[in-house]
Amino acid sequence: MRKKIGSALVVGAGISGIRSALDLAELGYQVKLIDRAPNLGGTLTQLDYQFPSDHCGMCKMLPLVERDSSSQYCLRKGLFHQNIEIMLNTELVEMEGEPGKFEVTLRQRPAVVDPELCIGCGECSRVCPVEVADEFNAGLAKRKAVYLPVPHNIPNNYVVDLDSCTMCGECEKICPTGAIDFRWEARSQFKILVVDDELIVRDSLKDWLIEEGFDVDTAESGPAALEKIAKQPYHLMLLDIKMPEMDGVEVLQRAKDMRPELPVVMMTAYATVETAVEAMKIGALDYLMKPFDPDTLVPLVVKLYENLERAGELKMEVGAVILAAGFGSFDPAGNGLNTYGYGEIPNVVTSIEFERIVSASGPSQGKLVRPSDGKEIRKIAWLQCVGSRDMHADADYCSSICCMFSVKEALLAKERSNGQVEAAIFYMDMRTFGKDFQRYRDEAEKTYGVRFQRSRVHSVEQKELGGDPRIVYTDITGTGREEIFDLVVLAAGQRPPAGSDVLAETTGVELNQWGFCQLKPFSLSLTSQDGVYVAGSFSGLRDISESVIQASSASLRASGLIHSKGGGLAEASESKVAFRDVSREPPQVMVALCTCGDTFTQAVQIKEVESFVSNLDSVSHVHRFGSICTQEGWNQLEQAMEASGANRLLIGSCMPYLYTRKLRDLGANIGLNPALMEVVDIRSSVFPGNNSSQEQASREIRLALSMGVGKLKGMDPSVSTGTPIAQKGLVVGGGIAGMTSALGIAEHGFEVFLVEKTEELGGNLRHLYRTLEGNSPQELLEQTISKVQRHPNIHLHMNSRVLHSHGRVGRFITTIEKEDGSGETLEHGVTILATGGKEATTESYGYGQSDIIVTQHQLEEQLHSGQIDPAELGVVAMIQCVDSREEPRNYCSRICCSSALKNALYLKEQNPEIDIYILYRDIMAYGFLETYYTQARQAGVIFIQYDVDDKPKVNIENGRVSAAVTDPILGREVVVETDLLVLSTGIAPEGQGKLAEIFGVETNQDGFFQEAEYKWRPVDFLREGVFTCGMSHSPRNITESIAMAEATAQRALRILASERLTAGSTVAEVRYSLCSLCEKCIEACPYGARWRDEDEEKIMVDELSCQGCGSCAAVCPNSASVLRGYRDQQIFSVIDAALEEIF
Amino acid sequence: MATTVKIPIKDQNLVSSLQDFFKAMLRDGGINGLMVAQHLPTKNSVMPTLVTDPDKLDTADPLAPVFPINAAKVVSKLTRKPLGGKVAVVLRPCEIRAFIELVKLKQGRVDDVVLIGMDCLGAYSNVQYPDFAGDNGMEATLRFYRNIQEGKGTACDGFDVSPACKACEHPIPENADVLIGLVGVDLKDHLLAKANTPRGEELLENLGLSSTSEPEKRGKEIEKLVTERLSYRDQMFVETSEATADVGKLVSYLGNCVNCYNCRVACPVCYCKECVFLTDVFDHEPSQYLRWAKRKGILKMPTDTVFFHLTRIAHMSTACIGCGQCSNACPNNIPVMELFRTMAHYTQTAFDYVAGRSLEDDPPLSVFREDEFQEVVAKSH
Amino acid sequence: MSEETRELSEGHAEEDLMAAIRENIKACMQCGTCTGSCGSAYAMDFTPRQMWRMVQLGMVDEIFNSRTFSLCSSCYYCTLRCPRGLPLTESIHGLKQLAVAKGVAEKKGARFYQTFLDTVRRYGRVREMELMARYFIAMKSPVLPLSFTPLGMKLMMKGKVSPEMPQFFRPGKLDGIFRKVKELEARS
Amino acid sequence: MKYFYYSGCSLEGTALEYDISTRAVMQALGVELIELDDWTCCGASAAEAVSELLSMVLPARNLALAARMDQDCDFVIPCSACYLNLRKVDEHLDRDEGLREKINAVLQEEELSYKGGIKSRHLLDVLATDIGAEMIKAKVNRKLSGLRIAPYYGCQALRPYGGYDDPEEPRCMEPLIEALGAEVHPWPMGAKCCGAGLMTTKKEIALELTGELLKAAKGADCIATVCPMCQMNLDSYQKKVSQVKGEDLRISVLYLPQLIGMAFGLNAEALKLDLNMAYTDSLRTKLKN
Repeated sequence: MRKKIGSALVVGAGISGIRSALDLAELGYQVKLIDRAPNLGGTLTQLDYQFPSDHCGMCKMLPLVERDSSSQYCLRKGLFHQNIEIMLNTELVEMEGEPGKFEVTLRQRPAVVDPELCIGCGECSRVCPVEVADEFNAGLAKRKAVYLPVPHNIPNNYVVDLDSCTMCGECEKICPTGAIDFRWEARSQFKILVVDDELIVRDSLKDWLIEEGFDVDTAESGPAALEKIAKQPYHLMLLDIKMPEMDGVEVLQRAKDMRPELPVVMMTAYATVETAVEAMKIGALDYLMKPFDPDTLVPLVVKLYENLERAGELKMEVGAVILAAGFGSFDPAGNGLNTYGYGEIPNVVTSIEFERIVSASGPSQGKLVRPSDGKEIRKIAWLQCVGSRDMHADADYCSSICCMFSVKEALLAKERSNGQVEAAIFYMDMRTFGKDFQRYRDEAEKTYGVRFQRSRVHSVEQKELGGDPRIVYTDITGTGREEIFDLVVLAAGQRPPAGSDVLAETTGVELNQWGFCQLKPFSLSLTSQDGVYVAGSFSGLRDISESVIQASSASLRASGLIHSKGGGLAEASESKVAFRDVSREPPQVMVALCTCGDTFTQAVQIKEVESFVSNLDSVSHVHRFGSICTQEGWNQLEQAMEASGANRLLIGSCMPYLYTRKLRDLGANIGLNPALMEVVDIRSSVFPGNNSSQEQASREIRLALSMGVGKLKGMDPSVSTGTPIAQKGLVVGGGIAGMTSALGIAEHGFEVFLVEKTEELGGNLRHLYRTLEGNSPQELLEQTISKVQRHPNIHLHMNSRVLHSHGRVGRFITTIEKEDGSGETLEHGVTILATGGKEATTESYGYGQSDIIVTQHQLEEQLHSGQIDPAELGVVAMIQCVDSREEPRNYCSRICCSSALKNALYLKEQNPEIDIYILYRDIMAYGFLETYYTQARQAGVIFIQYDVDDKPKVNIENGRVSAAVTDPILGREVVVETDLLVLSTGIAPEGQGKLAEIFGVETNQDGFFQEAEYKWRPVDFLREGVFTCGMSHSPRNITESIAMAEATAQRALRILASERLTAGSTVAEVRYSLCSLCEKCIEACPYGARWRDEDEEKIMVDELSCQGCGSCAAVCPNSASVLRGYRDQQIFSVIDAALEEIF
Repeated sequence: MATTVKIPIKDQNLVSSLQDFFKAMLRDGGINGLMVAQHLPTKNSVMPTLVTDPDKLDTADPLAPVFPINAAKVVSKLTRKPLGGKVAVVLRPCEIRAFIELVKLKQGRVDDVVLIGMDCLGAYSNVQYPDFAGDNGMEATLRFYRNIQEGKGTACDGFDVSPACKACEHPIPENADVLIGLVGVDLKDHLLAKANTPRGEELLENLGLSSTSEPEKRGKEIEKLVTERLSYRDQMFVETSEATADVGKLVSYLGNCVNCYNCRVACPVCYCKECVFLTDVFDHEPSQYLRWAKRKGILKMPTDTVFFHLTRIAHMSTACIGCGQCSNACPNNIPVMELFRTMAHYTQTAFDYVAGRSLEDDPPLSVFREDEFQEVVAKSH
Repeated sequence: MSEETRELSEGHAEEDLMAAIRENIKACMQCGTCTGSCGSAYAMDFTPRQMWRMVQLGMVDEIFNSRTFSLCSSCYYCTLRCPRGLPLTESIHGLKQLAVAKGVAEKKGARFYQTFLDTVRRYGRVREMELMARYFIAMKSPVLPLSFTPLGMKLMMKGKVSPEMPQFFRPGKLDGIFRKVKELEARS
Repeated sequence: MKYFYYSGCSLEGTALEYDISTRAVMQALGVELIELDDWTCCGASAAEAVSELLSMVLPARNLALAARMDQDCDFVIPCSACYLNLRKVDEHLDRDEGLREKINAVLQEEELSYKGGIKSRHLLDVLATDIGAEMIKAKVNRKLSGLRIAPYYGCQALRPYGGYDDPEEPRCMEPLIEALGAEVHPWPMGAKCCGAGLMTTKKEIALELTGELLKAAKGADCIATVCPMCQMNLDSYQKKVSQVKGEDLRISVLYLPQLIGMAFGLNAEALKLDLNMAYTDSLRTKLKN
């Protein structure tokens, strides 16, 4: 594997941050992944179920090749990758330098609990006297000040929330491993100067603070204080404002002149609060309000101390920065217009809170009961657009995800209650603009009976005080209705993440008018600041699929920058660590027991355990170590292992997950495959509160150890050498997506074949002249084509089509045919299919019967060519969703509403006198497109909603065209005599089927390419090494296609970047002598990693595609298919060991 | 509509009339061979034979109430790869169903065979049949059917068909290409031959047989037969479940097992090239036996007997077609069939699957449905 | 009713006012929040949402044939709640102005407003009793006063209204202002 | 503390007791009210139904009068409609330069001018925000113990120009009521409409709306109001509403300053309690005890 230099910083460890970090890490960059929160995962930690599968599936983001470099368990529980360093509780506070070479300063909040020592026993939390609302459960439950941020994390250590901690020290006292350390002794090094003219204040403050262990000095006046400051440095000054002689503000100014770094806190009475605020503007850190009360003052000072002294600052150099800061959520009670009674009326909750209610890890363990009174929930209303599409909430935008989020929640509720719950969604437009969203929604309505009520609900009331929430709304006919619900769920919209303004200032990125990160035209990842990229919802709320795409787009851009600055992938290969071949040696296990100081030896009969273990089959050595979690202990272990000559290592300690990285290093140091090392937990049995007897504990420990030995003993010691990779890419399709993919790969120094069937590059983009945002597609096209044509790494094959392809990831052999019939064979390691889509044609609404009935595309063309002159138009009507969003083409084409808005706004701009009517079903103005919908209405465009069961009727008579539609609001027919009728026919697939056959990939029922997994692997095919982007995958706009293309390039580079790819140590293999060729394993393999070789008459396994899930081994009746590392004999040994102790 | 023709019965001899039919088929049916059970020169044995010469069908007797092996296994051998010709195979319903399972498991192909199924009224066990048949097997077959026609059922001369047959609810080979009907047919006059598929029609069309339709009473008689068998079967399920209700009972149920693996060899759907129990997986370290013995102070030998049966149930119960060959093969009279059928009933019901019904049904374990077995794969973390 | 007040309302260019109202509510997205918030909607022949739609579609006659806008009590709920932040109550006032100007306003409401303003013009302030008396005269309805009699009696008994009409200022107190307003509005 | 005081027409007539009690309470609290001798009607809801400009000019004239006095203080306005009209002027002036010119062109007739900048505040806002429950509590010498008061805010004190309280779920009167030693009647109707001017023009609707309010007030001893229009609709039509609704909906309705005054120990005369249309005997009795 090539060793790359270069590193990147990823800010925010939610889905997007993790995806970006993994992308870069997989390419070999060192990644620093930071998050302000004490846990990984962002919002997703709170969500158990993702639509459309209603499962999680986050683990599918984990590396599929080179798997051993990363953790392979649930991503919601934790993440490990050898190239990623995760820093939690950490913020980016400073950034200097230039793209490719930034110096960043990271500040980590003090960790009172040492994660290396915390064993997660929970004693601390038990004794903690503080109770506050639990963020994880969206405030529906309580937690302590020392708590587990996410209950399912691995390793899961406790953290202290200093903001609510009272520093009583109870937890520190009870902690069995000494993991909690408030470091009282360090306080004596912390010098505080108290400045006040009143003796009583000086004295009492001094007393209180000395009692807390601080070093306190006092001064009775400003000049006295300044004198002291001049003599020696202080760590903190508490400064009174109102003093005779020289007032506090002046003292502050002078002190700051002398010692600019000195933190100063003003002390003020009520009357001078304004002065205190002023003082903060000239450098005071904070202010304290008199009169003081030790119970409030002391924790304040302690908190200051913790933040000042204990917060670690780290400066480091990174080539690029990715901002994946996530999003905030609209607080329905927060803007003074609490029309929904959130926080006032019981049983009005937000979507996230509902998510916690149905979560098995939530406050009601997933039972559908109300958090307020435990009553069973039978009738739920979801209110859409809370804080979205609402000028009062300063949100002329759509939050994009809430519609599907609510549908998903409604289905979850239905499922949880066996269909008993009545679910109603109140909405304005149901924005089902993503792939397969429309069918999901339809299924929710038709199969599961979710009620979709088109009505914006303005407020929630109570039947009586404290009673069930009542909703008063107007249905489409104008009839006022009133309904009582058990629970009202507010689909609270997106807001920029907290602290985004500071982050923007620090990094120099511009924000848009609503405070989200401003993107550059035609990009979903470029910010106004070179070298700083954005991923995920920080630039506007996105669903998982799009966040994942965008994150990969950002990592491609970041990688491209680092690469162009000479970091990158071009560095010389670093030879892979060669592991000792122990396959011919009998298993010899060294068992290392960590006694955790003395605590362990006291709790169990260690001698007895030791002798038991040494009598186990294959155990050659047993050693005791004081604490292997320390560097010293670890060194001892390493030496002992080396000296022993053993070829297996079993460590008995606490927290097995902590050792993944250490074992890798150990393996490299002593030349032993880390797959032959195992860590078992022998510590939980003797946790305090476990209450097990010494005998019982010893037995559990014996059991754990003998199971570990059993597993190691049968471990296959052979070492995989890896598969050579053809380091070239093939991109099929020369539209904007294909060209972007090709450039992404080429710019990283790899060759790409770009195959285009026509004689021109550009695809659909050739016919687009404007975007809704006012950018020029033609300019983009020209620039891109020129880059593609000039790039030495891109080999263009125009007028060519793919005939045939075989091979697999790492090495495909593809034959293409030119127009003249000549052929050529290309060898490549990855394949990207970017063949695009086309505007659908139609026979509806009189299309083809009149020249003045055109498609949106034709309208744009004819406006461009001058064939249509806006000045001559009096009335224009547009019909949306032509043949779309109903079977058989039951999907939303996503771009037609924006096209209609774009063309309507253009027409209005050219000729404001035109009357424009847009007949629509739901306006899909998702995200910031909403503002153009507003603009269109402001420009006077009239929007009339129609129902799919009552479509507009087009009448053509004597060359005159009119459209009749029922206006649902007035309940009567409106007839529009129009000079031009524009049909939004949407996007249809174009030839995906044939290519799918050639490359062995799938298409969906609509004929678009079928990705491996909509949310987590949106650009991958199930078939490893083949990717898809652009409209051949699903309808999307230019920018979205480009982002997706960048993501495919990123995914492709991960494979191309290595000369050889190594499979994970846990992969399946076939024992041919036993195999009956029943092919059950082929059917069972979820990764398409198996096939039958007809010539050899064998079942083959693609080691790179195999993810070691073991489905094949499970389905094979006679163990002809086995999983390395989990052979039957091993498992039998483990079971035997377990049974031996139990029976 | 399916072609239905009469196979005339001459001289009230079912067996020889059928032989004539097969001879005609081999001559004019466009096939290269015919596989059918024949009485062998060796006394009293009835075995499948692959015949290419019509003159070698004089002892063919697929109606003989015995099937020493489930012939699906041999059909699988014939069809694993292209055969180089087309062969008609005459099978019992359970053999056809086993073969369909094997095809799904890629152990055979239907391309080169025409399946001829016969209504099956059951068979005697391998041990009993020689005593029943005596010296003249073909005569014994006629005796067996006379007995049935006289309304005396399958019990004849103190013998009766095996429990597996009594519990078999699939006496009619609905999924054969050509079905030879006995139930509800006037056997004094003719047998029924019905083509269910184009392939079957092709076979029948040149034989010059007069067409007919299924007699009305056939449906009713089939229903009656199936009802009887279902009631026997369900009673068997109850008894077997009771007899194996806990680990202790199961251990004693299988107590006589000697690890001979005959049941596995006889099982038509046990298709592994080599059973896992014969591989290194069960090649325990000698010291392991001692450790096991130590655990309770005593270890029954040979080990892995119950484990063997449980494993076979785990692997094969979704494919079990209930032919009863396992019990037939057991030297120690363990009611293996009863146990397998009972378990198979539960597993197949759970997956809404009927083994051997159709090639269209995907085997349960090859299909993953996210919404099944929520009680097992409950979505909790 | 004085001619001056009447002229004042006719001074508008009606089309301008209608255009202004249409401009005001252009950004409406027909969500229905206004209707749902309106305490009087149940009594209206067209709901507020329908009326805004009619404004968009230019259905002027139907708007002024309806009694919808005359039922507005100016509670401002719709203005408060409209997610587009449209000045709906103000627009209703606009429609009322138009109705008065067109002379199509329901007699009762329009007369009341004009009588009221006439009082203001003359005296600067309003004395409810005088207002009522003038209003009843303006309505030329002999029956209407009866429906207010109980209240009037009650008020009178409480001494809150006196039959006499104290003069705060000289009559014609705000003549100048009213004239100027009229002048300016005619110009625009 | 001092404020310009704009009483408005109603407080000279039907709501005289509101005016008198407001003045009494303010005096007791040591708040100075500066009178404008030449004030004129704000246009009420009539001006805006007739002329947009007139509806601006009429209130602006009063602001101009205050501006002329050159005092650095806000307006305090007890009448919600007047409050809305006066405040509207500043809200529009800020946004519309043309309007500012027009208004001033008209005001020029009386040699007045107004550039904006004087804050128009509702009496409730001043009581709740500037004075506050603490200060009121300090003056209470006759606690209204055992009294259950339903706080009624009405529309225009809150909407469209609020800022000092939630326009949907107002709460600011509650601490004041509690400061008086009384108890708050919890009801969801505090911000609902009483029908306002519809009582004159569309009586049946106004009666319906008032009826809903009075029904929800059951259980309270008294409704506290801060608007003469609300007061009149709530107190003067109780008999009629009871007939329409078919139940006895009679209840005391008092102005908030009257209630404050009672707790301050001011006598009935000082608070003009005799002018109230709905001051029930049961409440009288309760207060005596």
